[in-house]
Amino acid sequence: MKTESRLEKVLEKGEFAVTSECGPPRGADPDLIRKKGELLKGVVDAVNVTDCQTSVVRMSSLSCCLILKEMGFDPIVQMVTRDRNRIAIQSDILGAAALGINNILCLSGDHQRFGDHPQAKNVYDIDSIQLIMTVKQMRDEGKFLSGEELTKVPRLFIGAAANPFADPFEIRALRLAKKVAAGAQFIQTQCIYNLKRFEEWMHRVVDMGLHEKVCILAGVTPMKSVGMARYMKNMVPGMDVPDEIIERLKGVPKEKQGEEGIKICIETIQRLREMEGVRGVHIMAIEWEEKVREIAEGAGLLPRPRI
Amino acid sequence: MIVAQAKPIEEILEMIDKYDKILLVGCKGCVAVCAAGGEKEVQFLASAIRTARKTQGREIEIREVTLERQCDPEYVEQIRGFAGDYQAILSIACGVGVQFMAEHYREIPALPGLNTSFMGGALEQGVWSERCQGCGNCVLHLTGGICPITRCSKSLLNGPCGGSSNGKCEVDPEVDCGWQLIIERLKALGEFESRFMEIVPIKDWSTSRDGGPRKIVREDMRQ
Amino acid sequence: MTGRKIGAVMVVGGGIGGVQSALDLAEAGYKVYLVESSPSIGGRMAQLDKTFPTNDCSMCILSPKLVECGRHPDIELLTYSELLGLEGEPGNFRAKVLKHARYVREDICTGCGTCQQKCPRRTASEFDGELGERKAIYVPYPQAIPNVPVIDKQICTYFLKGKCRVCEKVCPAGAIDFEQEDEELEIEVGAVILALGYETFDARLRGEYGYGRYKNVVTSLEFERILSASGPYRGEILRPSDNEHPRRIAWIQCTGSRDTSLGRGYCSSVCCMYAIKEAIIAQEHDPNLELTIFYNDIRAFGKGFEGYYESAKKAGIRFVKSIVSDVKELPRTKDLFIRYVEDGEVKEENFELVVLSVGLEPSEQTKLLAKKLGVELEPCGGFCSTPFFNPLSTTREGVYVCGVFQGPKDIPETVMQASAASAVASATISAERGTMLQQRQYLPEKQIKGEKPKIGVFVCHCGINIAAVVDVEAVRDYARTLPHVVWAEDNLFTCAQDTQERIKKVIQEEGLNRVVVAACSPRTHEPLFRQTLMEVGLNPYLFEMANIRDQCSWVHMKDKEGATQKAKDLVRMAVANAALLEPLERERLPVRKRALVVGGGLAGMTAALGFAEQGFEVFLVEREAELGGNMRHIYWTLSGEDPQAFLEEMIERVTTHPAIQVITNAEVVDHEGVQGNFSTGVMIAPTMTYRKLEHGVTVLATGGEEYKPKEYLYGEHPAVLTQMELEERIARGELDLGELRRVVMIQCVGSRTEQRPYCSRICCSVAVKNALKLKELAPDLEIHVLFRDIRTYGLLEQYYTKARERGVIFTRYIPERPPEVEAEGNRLLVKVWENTLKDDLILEADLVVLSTATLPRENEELAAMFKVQRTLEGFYLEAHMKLRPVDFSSDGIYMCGLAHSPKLMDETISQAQAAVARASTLLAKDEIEVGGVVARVEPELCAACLICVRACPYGVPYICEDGYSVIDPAKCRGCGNCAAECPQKAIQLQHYRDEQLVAKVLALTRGI
Amino acid sequence: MDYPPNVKLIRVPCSGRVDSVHLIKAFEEGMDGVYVAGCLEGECHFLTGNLRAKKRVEYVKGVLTTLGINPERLRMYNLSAAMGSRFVEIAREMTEMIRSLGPSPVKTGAGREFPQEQEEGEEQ
Repeated sequence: MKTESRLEKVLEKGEFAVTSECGPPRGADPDLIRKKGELLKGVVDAVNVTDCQTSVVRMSSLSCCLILKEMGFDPIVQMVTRDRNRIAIQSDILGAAALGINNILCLSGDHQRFGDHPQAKNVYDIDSIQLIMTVKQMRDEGKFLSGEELTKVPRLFIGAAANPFADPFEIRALRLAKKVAAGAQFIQTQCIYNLKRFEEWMHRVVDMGLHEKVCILAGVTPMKSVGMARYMKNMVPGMDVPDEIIERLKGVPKEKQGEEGIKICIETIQRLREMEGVRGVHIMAIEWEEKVREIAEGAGLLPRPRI
Repeated sequence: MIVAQAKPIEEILEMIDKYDKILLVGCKGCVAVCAAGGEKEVQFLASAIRTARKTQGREIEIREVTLERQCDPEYVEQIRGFAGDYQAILSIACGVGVQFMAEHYREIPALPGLNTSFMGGALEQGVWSERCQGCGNCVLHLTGGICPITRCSKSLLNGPCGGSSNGKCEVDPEVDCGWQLIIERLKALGEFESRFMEIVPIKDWSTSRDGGPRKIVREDMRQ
Repeated sequence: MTGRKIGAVMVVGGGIGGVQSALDLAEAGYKVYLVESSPSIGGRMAQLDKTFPTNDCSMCILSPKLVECGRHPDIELLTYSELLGLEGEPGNFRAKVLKHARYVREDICTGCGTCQQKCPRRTASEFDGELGERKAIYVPYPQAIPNVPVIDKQICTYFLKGKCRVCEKVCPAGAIDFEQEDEELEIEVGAVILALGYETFDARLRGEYGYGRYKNVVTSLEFERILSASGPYRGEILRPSDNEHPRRIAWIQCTGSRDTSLGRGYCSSVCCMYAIKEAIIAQEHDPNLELTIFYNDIRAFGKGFEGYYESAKKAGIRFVKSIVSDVKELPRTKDLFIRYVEDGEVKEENFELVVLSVGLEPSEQTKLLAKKLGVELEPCGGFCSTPFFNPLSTTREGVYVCGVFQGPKDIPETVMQASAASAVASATISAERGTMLQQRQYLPEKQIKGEKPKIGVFVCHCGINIAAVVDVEAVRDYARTLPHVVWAEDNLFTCAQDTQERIKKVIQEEGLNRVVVAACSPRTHEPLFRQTLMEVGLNPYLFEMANIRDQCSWVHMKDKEGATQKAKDLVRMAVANAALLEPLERERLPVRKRALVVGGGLAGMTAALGFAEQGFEVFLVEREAELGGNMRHIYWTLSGEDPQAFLEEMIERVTTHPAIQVITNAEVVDHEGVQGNFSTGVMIAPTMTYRKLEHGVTVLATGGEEYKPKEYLYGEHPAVLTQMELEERIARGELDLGELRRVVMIQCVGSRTEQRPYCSRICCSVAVKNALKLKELAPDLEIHVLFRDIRTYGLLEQYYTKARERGVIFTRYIPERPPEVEAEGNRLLVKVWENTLKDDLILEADLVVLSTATLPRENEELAAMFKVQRTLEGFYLEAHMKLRPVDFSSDGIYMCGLAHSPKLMDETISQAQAAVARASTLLAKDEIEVGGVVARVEPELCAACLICVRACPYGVPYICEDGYSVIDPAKCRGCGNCAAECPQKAIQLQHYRDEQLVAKVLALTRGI
Repeated sequence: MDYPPNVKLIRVPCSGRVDSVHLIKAFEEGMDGVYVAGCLEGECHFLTGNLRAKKRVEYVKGVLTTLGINPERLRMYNLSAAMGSRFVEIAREMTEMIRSLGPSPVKTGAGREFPQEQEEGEEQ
């Protein structure tokens, strides 16, 4: 089923898509999200809104999506299975569709252990793949998980995440296949620093023909400093930062490291663009949204096509 | 077995602060096996409580008993003769035992001396690890005999999340990634190809605790 | 020989050597006659205060052995007796023994001591080095065995003047018999062991030291008595002239040793160590003493000795390398004025007491007896002649020797040889094993179940060891007030044999069912008392000791009141525990009469042959392809034997003996079981075949190896060799002796260093041996030996003398400035600091020979497998340094050879034979008792949790089919770890049950 | 070789026989100090008994802390049978330490002698 998703349309046209993300504020101020939105205007085809990322409480993804929608964006609502059982999830899916949200990214979510409420009880009634199936079943079959019919189907472009760098490596492409089989239409990957490893993964994906069944948007995140690079390498599970990146950042004075990070990011996008099966790029400039434009520009992704 | 561990003694002392005559009841079942609630722990805890009270200049009388099990009424009834002589029953059984005490001796407060932790087994002397959550609907035949519900921090049923790193879980580098274990095991069994790609459908949790307090009735045995 | 053989051995001499031989023989199934010329057994060791290097109380560790000897049904004590002659042939001798009249009937005397008290006639006590007194009727010392007095006819008023007979009047038993006459006995024995011991050098012969003229010059043996708590000064260090505390004490070494002018060209081997020990003990008595030892070389060559010597130096004991030329008494003060030469300078010093470290020598009577028996003596010192490779045999077949009579040696070596002699002596009559034994008489075990505890308490004075500090009577009276105590008494020596009789009597008369002895350490004395209980039918575990000596009187000397109170506390705790004691069951297990010997060198082969000759089967397991070990590289000995010929013959005997299975190319890979029932797995190359060997005892003879040095250009310059390499080259004719002008030997390479703080014992004599060999082959060759102390102990000293006579140049170096070796083309330059000349000596050498350390062969894994302990240096650690020198502390496992410590070949042979003797005491038994202090599971309580299974260091517990833990009492070692961890308290370690340990705490805190 | 007579010994075949219950009982009974004397590490006659004893001592020290009793009153020492002077040293050291701490609060009933704050090292 075709949706109203701009992202879907861009991809359909065979354009190299650009997405980015907005982290919602830790407060009830809508202007903060609007401010972030301003920075991305005309730069992206769609924008993700994270769902209490790293298990830290923030404004709900759906609410922020609505604010961005009002600003003319095509938001992607992110939904984790950590905090909602199947009842809440289905209810939110209906709500999102009703509010004109066209995209959903299905995630299991970070464990709450390292969030701001480690004492919380998690839910995990269903997992991310089952969430994809849920959206697909509601949209394409018009049925709730219980099998009962629903009155108006939620027309959502279904996305999922993939981490080519997590272990065990050999199942990573297979897991993507599972997500595709479950109904994922676009994939946003974990941020890529190790191009070699990513290429390897992409080869497998292409070999399996998955790139034809799903649109893969490669994730990138600019490094602000060598400190950030080290942190990502050592502290973030499933993140693969090669030593060359660290060395390269170390090679420039501190005040120039951000600039160098952006340079690396741009080069990465250029390389990714060359790869078979890569259909777009997902730029996650964490708390650095003002640089997304510079990166897109640098990578020659602007202006964005009109739909 | 049910694995439990001693509550911090301060907490127990606070719980029994207003009493000066208590019955300390151990259990020879699971908690004895996991060295939390057997006869030895009864003796140790009783002595520790008396020691603490002596430092406060207050005597306490503690009767020490260890029952065969605290989860069977017949055993629980074995203290009937003298339970009434005490102001409280401090049970160092699992939560089941404490509740059975409470149910059988309605007029005496039943206090927990342990924190009941999980169902698991011993990895080695002094190390116990969780293996089962009692979901009531076992899928181990699908997952190489390793439980994704218990062993995966997110109870994922369709493979590891992106936080799996070097075989360890994102939650704790000491914790094995359950899915890594499952994958290795499936491969060893030659079942990986057939099992892994199959999407496991959404689980029916109604047999689990989510379905409300559970009960098993064997009509053929019932009297 | 075709004649009938007799399963009995006569041991002549009742010192520690004779006692050990007697015990080993009797335990191995032979009847023993122990002949001792003095009134009681115990010998010299009984006179000593403490022993080096562990500072154990000599009498205390000896006494249990004496009692055991005294009460053993198969040992017949013939004290106050002498062997007159021997007729017949090996295997069947007739020994004539003269038993002197004691004038006291041994069968009637109760040892009450009244006669000694009342006897009016006094004389100097020989036992106390004539510093104290005894009576005409006397027992030499309180723990003497037998505890039957003897009347000294030479001074007895009745015998001299025809009247008195006070003793007869006061003897309650009527045991005095003035009519008694000397008796001549004829005894049939299969073999004879001479353990004739020694007497000390008569210091009067060194007139310049003034012994005999100056009261404050004493011999070292007299000083032992001065130190002893039971000695003439009751353990206070006083000097004879005025009974004042001396402040400055000097020891003069080598008095009557290493002195050819006095016909004593040998080293007495023990004096350096006993002098150091006496100094250390004296310092413990009074830290302010100024102690000086004048020595020639410090010969600290035994196991643990070098460390002991070092600790003495650290403790501030002064060592002066000098020969004292004379001692003069200052007439007014009776202090002593010593003149000596140090570093070429004459020095003078005053001392308040001088101790002469007198040498050891066979007595005139010993030499006389040897002559009568046709036993040849060494020209040097008159010690018994023995073949080098058969150090326990005399020149008369069937007559064996051990101890100092064979050559000067210390207690452990005497004990080793004594055991060894018992092995070789009995080997010839092993077919007669068990034919002359008496069954030990035990009353049937009394059932005490259901009886209330009836406890008897025996409080020991230990002479004055306890009584001088603790009010023993008060403790006794207090014991009477304790619950369940129905009897309490005090004894002068509770361990004495007569007290054992008394305890038995009290048990029977008072119906005791528990016994508490408040005395010394259970470690040394518990077996003795348990035996006593068994003899009257009480289970041996109904016994408890309160250690009011080591834990009380000895350590609270300055607080008598506190000590007495503590003794009461300890007795109260013991009584509380005793009330809870239960009889423990023991199980009988058959013994596998087969030995496993690991290591096929000289030690292992000797042991294997020893077992075979005893009639036991042997597995001899060797890691390498051929037997022989280090001995393959030894080509001559100091005394001129041919080791290679001997080795060849020995290998032939070992490999062809029907009782020996030689397994070469084999590695031990596993081991399990308990004494009497071991099983050991070996992997045999090259096929890697696994074989399980089942055996009753194990001997570890895994050997040692020469240290390959990193020092002195070894391995870099071709002319730097080790002694073993030198020997090999000479033997193979690979050395062009004509080309050599100067050879320099360097001693202590890798020994006595920080890394390896022990002395390797053999290197000095090996250097002397090879120096003499070189001199023999090339008399003009110049040989230098650079040394720290030359340690040619015992009769080896002769060869050191000989080497000097042949022109070998010995130069001392000091460890702070060791020699340096430099290469200059083909030549070597050796530089050594000469401390007397205060200058460097530079020697151009054609050959530098390093006397390197002896290391234990890699044995860490093996030790772990057999669960035996090792010293820090990696040598095997014996159960007791002094009295159990070949036993491991794990039962049924024994050691010998270089793996125990460095030693010469004859010493290795002795030790291997000793291991055979010790192991044979076990193999001779058909079954052994196991159990006793073991963990017991109460199945009802067991939760089958497996915690015990995991906690046991030996993997003994298992969960049985019925779902509870089972602990096999035959395998349990009794550590109690399982009991401590059992979450259900279902396991109790017998004899150390929770209830008992808690009872002790309660008794301590709550009083009665 | 002298030490204060207030030290009394309870003999066990191996320090590994000593159970946490024995240790806590001794304190319950009002002992001012308790120490376990085991073989040198690596030289346990029963292989590992002394290491187990050490862990139990550590555990009970933790419990004493929560009970308000100074954990220094309980110690583990390792020495060999040949180390008589070390034994004396330990007996003196222990006695002096107890003297400085004063009588056990079990006997005085004077409440915690050991402040709560110092429990930080404790897990959870």
